[in-house]
Amino acid sequence: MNGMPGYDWALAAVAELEGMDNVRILPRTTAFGYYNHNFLALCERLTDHLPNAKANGPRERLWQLRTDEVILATGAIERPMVFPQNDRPGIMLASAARAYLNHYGVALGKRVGVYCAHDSAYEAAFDLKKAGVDVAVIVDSRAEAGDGLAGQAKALGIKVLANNAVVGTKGRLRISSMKVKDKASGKSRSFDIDALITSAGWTPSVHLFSQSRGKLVFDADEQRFVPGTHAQNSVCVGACNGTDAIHAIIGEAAAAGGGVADIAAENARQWTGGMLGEDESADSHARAFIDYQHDVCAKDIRQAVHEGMASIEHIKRFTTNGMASDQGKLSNMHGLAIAAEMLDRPIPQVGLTTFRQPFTPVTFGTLIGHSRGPLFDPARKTPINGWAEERGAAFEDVGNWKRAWYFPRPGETKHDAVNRECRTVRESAGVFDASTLGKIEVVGPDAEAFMNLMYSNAWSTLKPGKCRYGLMLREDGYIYDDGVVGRLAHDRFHVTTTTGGAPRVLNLMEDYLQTEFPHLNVWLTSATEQWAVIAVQGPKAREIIEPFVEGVDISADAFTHMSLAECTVCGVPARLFRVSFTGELGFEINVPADFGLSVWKRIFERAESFGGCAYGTETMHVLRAEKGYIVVGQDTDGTVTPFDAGMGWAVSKKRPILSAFAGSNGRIWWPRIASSLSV
Amino acid sequence: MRKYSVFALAREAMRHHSGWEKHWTSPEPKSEYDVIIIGGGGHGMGAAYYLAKEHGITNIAVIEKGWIGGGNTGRNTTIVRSNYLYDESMDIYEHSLKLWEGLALDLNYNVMYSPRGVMMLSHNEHDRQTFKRHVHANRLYGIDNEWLTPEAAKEYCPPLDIAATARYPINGAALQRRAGTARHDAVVWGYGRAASDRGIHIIQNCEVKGIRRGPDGAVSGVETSKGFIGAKKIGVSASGHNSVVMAMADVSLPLESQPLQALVSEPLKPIFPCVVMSNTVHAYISQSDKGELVIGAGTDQYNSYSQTGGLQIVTHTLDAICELFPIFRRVKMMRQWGGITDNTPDRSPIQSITPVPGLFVNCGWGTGGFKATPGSAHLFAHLIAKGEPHKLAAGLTLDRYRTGRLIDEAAAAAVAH
Amino acid sequence: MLLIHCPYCGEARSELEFAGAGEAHIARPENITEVSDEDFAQYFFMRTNPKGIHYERWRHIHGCGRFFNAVRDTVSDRFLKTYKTGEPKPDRAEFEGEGR
Amino acid sequence: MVEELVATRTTPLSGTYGGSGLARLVIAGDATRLSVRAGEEALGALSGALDIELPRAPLSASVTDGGYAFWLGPDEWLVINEHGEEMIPRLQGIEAPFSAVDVSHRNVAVTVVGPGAAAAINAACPQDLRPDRFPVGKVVRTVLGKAEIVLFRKEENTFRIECWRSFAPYVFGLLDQAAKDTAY
Repeated sequence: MNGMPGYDWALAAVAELEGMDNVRILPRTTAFGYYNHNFLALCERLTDHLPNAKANGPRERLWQLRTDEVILATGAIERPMVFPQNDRPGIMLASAARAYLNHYGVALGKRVGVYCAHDSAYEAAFDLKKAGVDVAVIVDSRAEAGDGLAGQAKALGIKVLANNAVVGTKGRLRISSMKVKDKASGKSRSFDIDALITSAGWTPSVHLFSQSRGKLVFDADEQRFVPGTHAQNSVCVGACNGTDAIHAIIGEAAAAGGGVADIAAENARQWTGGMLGEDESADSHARAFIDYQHDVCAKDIRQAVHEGMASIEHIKRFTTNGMASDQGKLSNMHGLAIAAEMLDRPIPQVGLTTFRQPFTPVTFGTLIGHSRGPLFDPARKTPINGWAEERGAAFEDVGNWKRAWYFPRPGETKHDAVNRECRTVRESAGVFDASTLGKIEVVGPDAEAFMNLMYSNAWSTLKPGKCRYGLMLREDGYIYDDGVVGRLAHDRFHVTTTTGGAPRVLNLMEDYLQTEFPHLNVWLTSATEQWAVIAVQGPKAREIIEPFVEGVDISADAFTHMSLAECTVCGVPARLFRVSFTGELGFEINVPADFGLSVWKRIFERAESFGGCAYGTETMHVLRAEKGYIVVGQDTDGTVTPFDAGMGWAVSKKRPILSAFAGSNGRIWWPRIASSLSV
Repeated sequence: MRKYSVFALAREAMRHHSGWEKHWTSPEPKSEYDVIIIGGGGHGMGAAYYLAKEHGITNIAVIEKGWIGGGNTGRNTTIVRSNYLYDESMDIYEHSLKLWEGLALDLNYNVMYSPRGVMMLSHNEHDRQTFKRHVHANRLYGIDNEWLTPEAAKEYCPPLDIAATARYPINGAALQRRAGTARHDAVVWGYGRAASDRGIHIIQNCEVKGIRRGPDGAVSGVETSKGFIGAKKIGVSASGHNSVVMAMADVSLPLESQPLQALVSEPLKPIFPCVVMSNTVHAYISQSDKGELVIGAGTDQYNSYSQTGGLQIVTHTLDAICELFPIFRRVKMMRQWGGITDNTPDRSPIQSITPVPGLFVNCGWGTGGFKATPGSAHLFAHLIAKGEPHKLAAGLTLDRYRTGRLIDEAAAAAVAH
Repeated sequence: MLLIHCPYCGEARSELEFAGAGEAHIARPENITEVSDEDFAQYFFMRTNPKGIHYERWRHIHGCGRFFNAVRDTVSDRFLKTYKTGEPKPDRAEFEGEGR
Repeated sequence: MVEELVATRTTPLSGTYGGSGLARLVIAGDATRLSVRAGEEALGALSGALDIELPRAPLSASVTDGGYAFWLGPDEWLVINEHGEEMIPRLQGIEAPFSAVDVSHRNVAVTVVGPGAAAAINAACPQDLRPDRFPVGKVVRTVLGKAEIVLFRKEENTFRIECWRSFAPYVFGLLDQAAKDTAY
């Protein structure tokens, strides 16, 4: 190449590319997946190849790459010859022998046999011979090798047997001899060897192209599938494209790079040959392996066809050919050819099994990256969570949230603790962290109209400074979510949702607002995490919070059940709700989240002085169940109407009912959004 | 057809297996059949078989666009179970599980049904309550299902990490011991062989291009890539393409076809004795007889007929698998693939007459159709033969989207199953 | 993983930022409380689910938050067009022969 | 009210630092934040009252001394005041409809600084952070792993990341790991 040996030229090219600031080369990196819209997945091996002592860092890195264009230059993979007893140790691909020799300085045997149907094996034989290895014979199943090879072999003193086939091997721990049959005369003879290298030709690596959903076409002359129509913005160059001649490859590469070739190549040989399947001279009952990992032999493919399997997918699944960890890179074309011959159909009509990701196996570790332990999934904690941890609370997972479940005292079982917490709330008071409840601020001149459309209750009668239980249904009338809604001002609602429902409720509201009711002047903001929510429940609740509250009279008469006020608590701005999810006198104090812990501590201390305690979600569930309050998602499951749940009262009577089907289970449909209401 | 037996095996071993017969024949289509089944998957092949076996109808063609078993039957993760919550679901899945138990004998074909147990992990209070509700509902209905402590779960499945420090610790599990796996290809081949033996025509590589209707509106046959084929009854069971086929008869369905992905690892020595599903972290896993870990991923969020999906769906699933089983972090993914699932709004299937006389549909199995294969096939055959649903499938009709009698197993089901 | 052009942000973003929102251009009945059960089922449950050109909705939920419409081929998964909510449904003739 | 009853403030992750020499992580200080939602007709008045221009162009930001106004959507802005000045009271009397919600405590900000900052963020974020595609001054709402974030490029190698407070340990932890990995 440009007067240099190919390898040297390639090294120089790499060095030049490395010097460019818009080029990044990732060595030890395999592109294993080509997905939609030019999205590629690569596995970079960072430390996996290093000795243990040096390998502290990440072993692999997953690259997820989106590109405008992809150039695929994925090469080709050599196929072994298929012949009886071809699985003996010491038998390997010609290209493997060459790599051992030229890259690692390892000769794979002292006396090596060659069996091929392709010129590339000759090159391996020549390299071995030049390195001093005895090459016993080149057995070529073809009548003739490529240009000049026979002469070159002769010059090196290598015997060539054209139109011959290997029909058997011997050896206990490794190959010791092979039996070679002259296909013309039928005579056979034996050669003593300690290694055998084979090449049946090269299969273009079209895996990534195929994963990109490009359409393959069958090149009948060369008996191979090559890229046809591209489905994405990609280009194939070189052997993967079925391009064999070096000058053509240079031209393709230059065109793919948007340039003109200025690379001169000399002395490059164009390889010819290749075969698929088994040589016809072999014994059809012998074990000629095509899939070495799954021990699938040529005769197994024939057996599958014999038993009625006519599609290559059926044959694959019946024999497991190509289902091992190489995913058929060596065996698929052989299997296909044998099946096609048996079926007497052209190869493309028998089909090709689908190429799937990954190109080579990839560790789960590569794919998951940092996602483990605390980074597996965010563990969401409230501002008060740390306090509960210090107090030895047991926690439960609710969605991504960690919630205090109950607060056991020394020696208490769960039931003891919950019983005590329940009794304490009923008799004096309990303090509960309700910060996880979803909160959505609905603001704008049309807020009321919007709320009327989204909830089954009527909101026009709700005055600022009051709150109300709200029930949200799907359009088919099944319960979707619920929560207390407070009206802060004519144009401002503080909506609460279930802990798990917050994102989907906000999404549903946005959906209607943006697409069905875009004329409404109203906006939604998630305020879930802006507020820490401290619920104080029980007969002593008012006495407990009273000293902390300023700016509102919370006496029983002034601040009645379902009242709401903006005030200060512990000197910080607060939204105070008088609500109860326990059936007891109750308040929910919303303070900006950073103040949550501090306010909680002060309220808790005072609650304790009244005999109160902190309680968790288990107690909350007992208390609310005793009073018959439902939890959406626990007591409902997607096919429960308000009437099923005994909550017809939460459905505004002013709206017409869509239709009522009283099935055996009494389900009734009811429209959530009554468009007859003017907006 | 010759019976498979140990004697047949011994005989064939002596003569290079030359005496085995073809599994099924590949006849040219006739001009007219009594029944045409569109879709040569497990449900369609099975329906043809039961029509012949139980209803005496043998003049049947099963028309398959590609190769039989090549759709979702050949792409799923082979889980079989019946621990559903609602009566309608328990009816059909338990009916199916009972058929699985005798299927190999019935078909004289080893479908490799393996009742190795399906364990559904509970990670929090909500799971525990939900699964216990399932356990009680199942047992009241006569279906086996039991609650295990974390220690008992680990004893049943030793690779499980039950450390309390896990991000999602395991607080118990529901185990259905009769549940397990079966070999997907074998099921469709077994039905194919038995159906072919009864004279049913299996017509592969034949694409349905239209459904022809007579002046009375009833079906009269199908236009195909191999010409017109007549029939007075047509059963559509073309999972992944049901909307497309039914649109040919102007029948709209409440379906959305979405990619569902799965993957297998490289083969390992036997390490994983059962099926484990986790609703909360979105993962399910078993080990195939070849040793691969078979892992089901989730559904992509968009409609697609491409049988591919995004890498993020797979990585999300592997996150969960490695969280549950840290020992698998260095295991390698060998192959990932996708199928097309037809999903209904209530995530329960549809088996129904349609507004078109003579046209029947079996669809909407979403991510869970494989386990239903024999049961669905059996009841679909009944529907086609009698023109009305079997009582075990009476709740699965299309009518429920008009009456509101939805069967929402979403809360009950593990993610994708 | 899809690459989706958000008509509000004016650039293409990863699917990770988006939430699919089902079929587009399904008109919600004006008189939803009065439509027949059949019409309600048709509106609420039935979907065209085509193999080929699909009109669908997406929300750039982890981006600008907007719902918008798209035309996508469900065989190739290629987006043929994305456009803002409220803009007219593009004629399918616009996409014949494209990206299939 | 007696002094000891006045609540004190505890901010998530305050005092935490991390990352690596290539990408340092710093928790930004307290700030006041407003989520502003409004139509075109209110923008002039709002910009005036807030003393910072609400940018009209998608994905753009206005920056003042200690102030940011991030475009998040066609009718949505995140306005930040690092001096902690109250903003809501300034909005009295604006006629055109709008929504302003105080989200000062909802968000936590992490600053990522250093030549490896973009690489660290890209470990879990699908944005194209090459300078020509994501220049200084660009802001997006996007994802970082399994969390939603707002990502602003303040300088070539300085990013401000806003997330909801309960996601902060996850976001910080992920960035910390990624920052350490950039050395490999």
